[in-house]
Amino acid sequence: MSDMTEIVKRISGVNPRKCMKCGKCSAACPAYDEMDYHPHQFVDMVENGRLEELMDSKGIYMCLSCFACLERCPRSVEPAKLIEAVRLAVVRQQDKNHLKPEQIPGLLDAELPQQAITSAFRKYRK
Amino acid sequence: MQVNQEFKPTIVAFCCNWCSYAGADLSGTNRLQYPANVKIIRIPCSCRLNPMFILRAFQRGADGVILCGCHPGDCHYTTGNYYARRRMTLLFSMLDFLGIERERTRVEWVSAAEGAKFAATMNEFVETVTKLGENKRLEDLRCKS
Amino acid sequence: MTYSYFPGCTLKTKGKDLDIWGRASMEALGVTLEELPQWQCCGAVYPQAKDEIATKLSSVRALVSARDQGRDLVTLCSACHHVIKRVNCDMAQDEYIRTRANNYLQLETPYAGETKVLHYLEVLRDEIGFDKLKEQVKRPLAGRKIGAYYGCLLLRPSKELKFDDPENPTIMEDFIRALGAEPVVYAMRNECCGGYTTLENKPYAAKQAGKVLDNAANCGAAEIITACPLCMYNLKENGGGRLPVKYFTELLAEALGVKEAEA
Amino acid sequence: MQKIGVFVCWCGSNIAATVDVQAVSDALAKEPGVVFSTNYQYMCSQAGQDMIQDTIKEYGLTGVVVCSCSPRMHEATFRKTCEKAGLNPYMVEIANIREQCSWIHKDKETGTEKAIILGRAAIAKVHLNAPLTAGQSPVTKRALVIGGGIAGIQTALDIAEAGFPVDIVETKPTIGGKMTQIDKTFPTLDCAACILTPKMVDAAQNENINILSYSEVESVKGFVGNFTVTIRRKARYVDETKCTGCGLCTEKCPQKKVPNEFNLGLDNRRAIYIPFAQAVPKVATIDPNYCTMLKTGKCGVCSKVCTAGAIDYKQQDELIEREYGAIVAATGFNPISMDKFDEFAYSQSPDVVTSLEFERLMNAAGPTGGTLLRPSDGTHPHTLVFVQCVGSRCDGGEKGKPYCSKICCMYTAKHAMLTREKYPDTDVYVFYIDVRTPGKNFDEFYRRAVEEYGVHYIKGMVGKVVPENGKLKVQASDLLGGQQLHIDADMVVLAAAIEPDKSARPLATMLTASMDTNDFFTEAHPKLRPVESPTAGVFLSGACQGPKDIPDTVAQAGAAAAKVIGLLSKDQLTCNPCVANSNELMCNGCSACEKVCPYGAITYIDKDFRGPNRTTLRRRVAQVNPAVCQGCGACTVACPSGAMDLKGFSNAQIMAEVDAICK
Repeated sequence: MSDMTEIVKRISGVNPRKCMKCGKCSAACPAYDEMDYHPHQFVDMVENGRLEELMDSKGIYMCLSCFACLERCPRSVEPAKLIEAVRLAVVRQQDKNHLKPEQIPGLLDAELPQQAITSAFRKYRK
Repeated sequence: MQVNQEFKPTIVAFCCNWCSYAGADLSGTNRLQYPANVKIIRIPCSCRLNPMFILRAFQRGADGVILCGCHPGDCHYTTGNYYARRRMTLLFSMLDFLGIERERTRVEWVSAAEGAKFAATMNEFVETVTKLGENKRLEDLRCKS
Repeated sequence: MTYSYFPGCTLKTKGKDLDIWGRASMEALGVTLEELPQWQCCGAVYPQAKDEIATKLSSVRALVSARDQGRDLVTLCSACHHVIKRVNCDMAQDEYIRTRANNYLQLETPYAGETKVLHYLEVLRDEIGFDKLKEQVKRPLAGRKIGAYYGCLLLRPSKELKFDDPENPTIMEDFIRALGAEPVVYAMRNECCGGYTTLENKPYAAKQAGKVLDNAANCGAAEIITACPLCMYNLKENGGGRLPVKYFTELLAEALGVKEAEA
Repeated sequence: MQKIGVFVCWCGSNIAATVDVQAVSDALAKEPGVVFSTNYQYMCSQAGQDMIQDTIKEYGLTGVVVCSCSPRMHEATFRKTCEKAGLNPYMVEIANIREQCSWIHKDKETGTEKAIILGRAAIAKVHLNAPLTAGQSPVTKRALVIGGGIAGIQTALDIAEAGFPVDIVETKPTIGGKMTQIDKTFPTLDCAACILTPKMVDAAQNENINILSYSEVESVKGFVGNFTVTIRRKARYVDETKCTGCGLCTEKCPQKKVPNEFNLGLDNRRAIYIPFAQAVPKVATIDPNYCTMLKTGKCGVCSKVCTAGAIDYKQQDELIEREYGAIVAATGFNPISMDKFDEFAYSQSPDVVTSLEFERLMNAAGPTGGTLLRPSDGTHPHTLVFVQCVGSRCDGGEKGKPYCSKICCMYTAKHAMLTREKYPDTDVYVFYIDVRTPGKNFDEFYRRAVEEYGVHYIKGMVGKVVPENGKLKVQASDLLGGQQLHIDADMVVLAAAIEPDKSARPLATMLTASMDTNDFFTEAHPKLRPVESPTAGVFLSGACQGPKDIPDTVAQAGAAAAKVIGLLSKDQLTCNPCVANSNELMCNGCSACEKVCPYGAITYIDKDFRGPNRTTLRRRVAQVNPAVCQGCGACTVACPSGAMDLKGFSNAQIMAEVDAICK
């Protein structure tokens, strides 16, 4: 698992040791209540090699990519990049796509912009 | 005849008065051993080190030269070690040009509290230079007949 | 003045209003937006992973195409702007990504972030100027209280987007003022509306949109403008109709008298 | 040729155990120039010193080499010994054969061999030594204190008590600084004004103290003991000598809408004003940016009501020049701007305030008369949220400061406690990253806030403040509780980081005093010389050196004063004679040395030299001021023509040592 931790650190470019545990990321996060693990926990758990738990969490699909955590972090830790890296670590595995094309028709409505589908495909599958 | 004559390099260490010279004293006070090849010259600040002194040492047969100063930011004269660092960078490139191995010249920051670091640095440096073997002596051809 | 223009996928379909009024207004202001030939969708979300190259290539193609035309590249959709601007930063600053992308694309002249990427609003502010814009306004929107909704993508990360102060932006307020209306500042204007989760978690997207609209309404806004088709969808469809939401370009077209002429 | 005596010390067995001292003294006796060489058990003992002195006289020695312990131990001792025997003290060199030889080598042969080489190097150096005389420079017995806050006042009072005249230069119309704006002080909760204003009065009444308020330092020339400082006395349009401070003008002035900086803009003052009731000097000042008379020439109300005839609309700035022996920087701090932190909605709601603003809102002399009321609607707040570390401990980008501001934890505990004490119906939340309370009675104080006053301390940060419907919706993390909190607060108080006053940077340039990357003054040594600047004669007092609370500031202010008194009590300063000097015949006037000198000791003059055929050539040459030069030698290496050299560590001397070692 520690290999995976290294991969996540590398592809995110995040150094979790820069974190001073202030919790401002989780204070700024608009999706906090939707996530089982919260931005500050991602930083802490990656630092401590607890990647398996993160990869099993549903929080990785609830991150809005709004970058509030990244913008407001006083130490430039950039938790958003870490969350995305953990999500990629999951969906890059075989058969681990979170969104399947056959689900799409059921999710459409008349006004839904293309952007929503494109971005969901980008974020949730490889 | 030369069986017992293992190579003992001549090493000149320039130490600033405020940090590194005191660090060297401390390593003595703590009885930390390092080879006798190292001879220390006291200078007020690492920025007093004229690169010429290093060239002179190599000209006179030194096998290695090391400069020790206060850690960056701790210079007694505020900025001296920054000057030293820049000048040494230039000198390194000149020594490269002259064909003197990079490992024979070194800059280290040793504080007055780092007796152990001083001894360790010297041990390591002597080892490195010993491996490199005798230095070719820089010569002033004008002085040759 | 002519700029290269990247409309993006949504502006050709569900977000047509953003595009139509945007172009018409610029035309009225004497600026031509020339659509890039054969542009591809930017992907709608910036791939943050350092090892993702393929997903950035369509943006690089757009950037190269603008460079080859010798023009600055103007974007209108927040998401496209975010993606293209950040990919451009990567191409300029990240050697790994630059080398890989160039190796893949095999361009005649390698690309290293030369194109200047401008958002439509930046053109109004920095190239035309809000003072000049004010002079061009034919039908000032006097008496209207409008809340600007920035969302996330235009502002953050501010180190790369350099669009405005990420916590206290003023560009859209200045824009509203230039059109003769009264901007309403409200704190949720730079908070996420939750639009990205509309497929996964509609109730949450609706809750978040509600928070934004409530805050705007409670601060006195009677309508909202946005630059993002996804925000538009979410605020409108999931926001419970609390406030009317418009694209900022539509507002611009109204003030310039373009909209009426077309209608 | 020098006549050199060599004295090898055994140091009991410390040296003699691993160095054959007899062999060393025998070997060194053969060195050129050595006329006497011996060894002795303890060279530093009285008998050893007597031996050196006798030998100097008997042999007419011109140089002495002592092979002994480190020069850091006994160089000064042996210099004094030789001086008593009539030899110039700088003709002594020490070969360090203890710390750098006998103590680090076990093998006697190796140690002896090395000791001989070190001795040779010292002999080679002493051959090139020249007698040096320490210069003397006179000391002007007056000190300048820049900044009139509690730091400056305390330093000035202590210097004045010792009998030396002091000038305080303060840029504001009154002395007192930040402490005048503070309500209560931690951890004792005594009133700041009650303990500060008597000191301000003491300063005003002390005949050795001269307060130059509403004044700024314009330029500084000179060096330790001999500074010449130009001070700009800004026009206050009121004759200080005539104004009685009655305050009538400040009541009658028709221009009422001037933001009152003393209350941080929370209320207004007039265009002519006295900052607060206990101001020192208590004289009025006209704000030229708002005065109708000064701007349009029409009004003159203050002049009409002033019975003392003190108003002078024609007053001009005045430049005065004074001599000082020592300068103390006491420029203090300011809270940083909250512009870049609008996630806390500081610009969007008047109910989001900084901690210093909160002090004013709690202060009996503040805009609300000491009743805590919301600035927006004047109602009593029930829920207050305090946010710590706003702009402190950031990673050094444009936003925020990398350091801990040190005082915020304690003043926030104080604010929280005072709020709960005065208004038991309030809910008070403090969001903290760490609570840092090192200090006497500090942690006890913080615990009291939690345990006795029921302040809710929550580990976490506030991420967003949304003003809506008269409330401040605070979104924050509660890390220990594992939840995101949403609090509807009435007021939010931001513990803004503190930064050095903006005037410090230009002042440091004038003083050639060094600063760190955060614009705090650097001390001469971070541990052992904390109140001195590396620039001789410049001292540091208070928060201009680093974040400090009041007790630390006062302690440092007193320490700076002690250093100043030590300097001013000397009639003459003895300079370090190992200074740079320039050979004018070789100097090409390039300024390279001037640029690297950290002390501004090198200046350039135009000097006439005799040229060929009775001509005169005027050339630009470097001159070193030996009183300012600290002898680092940076210039000697920068000099491209080799004109610059360092006495006591000359190029020739160091080369001779190199040669001796490499032989």
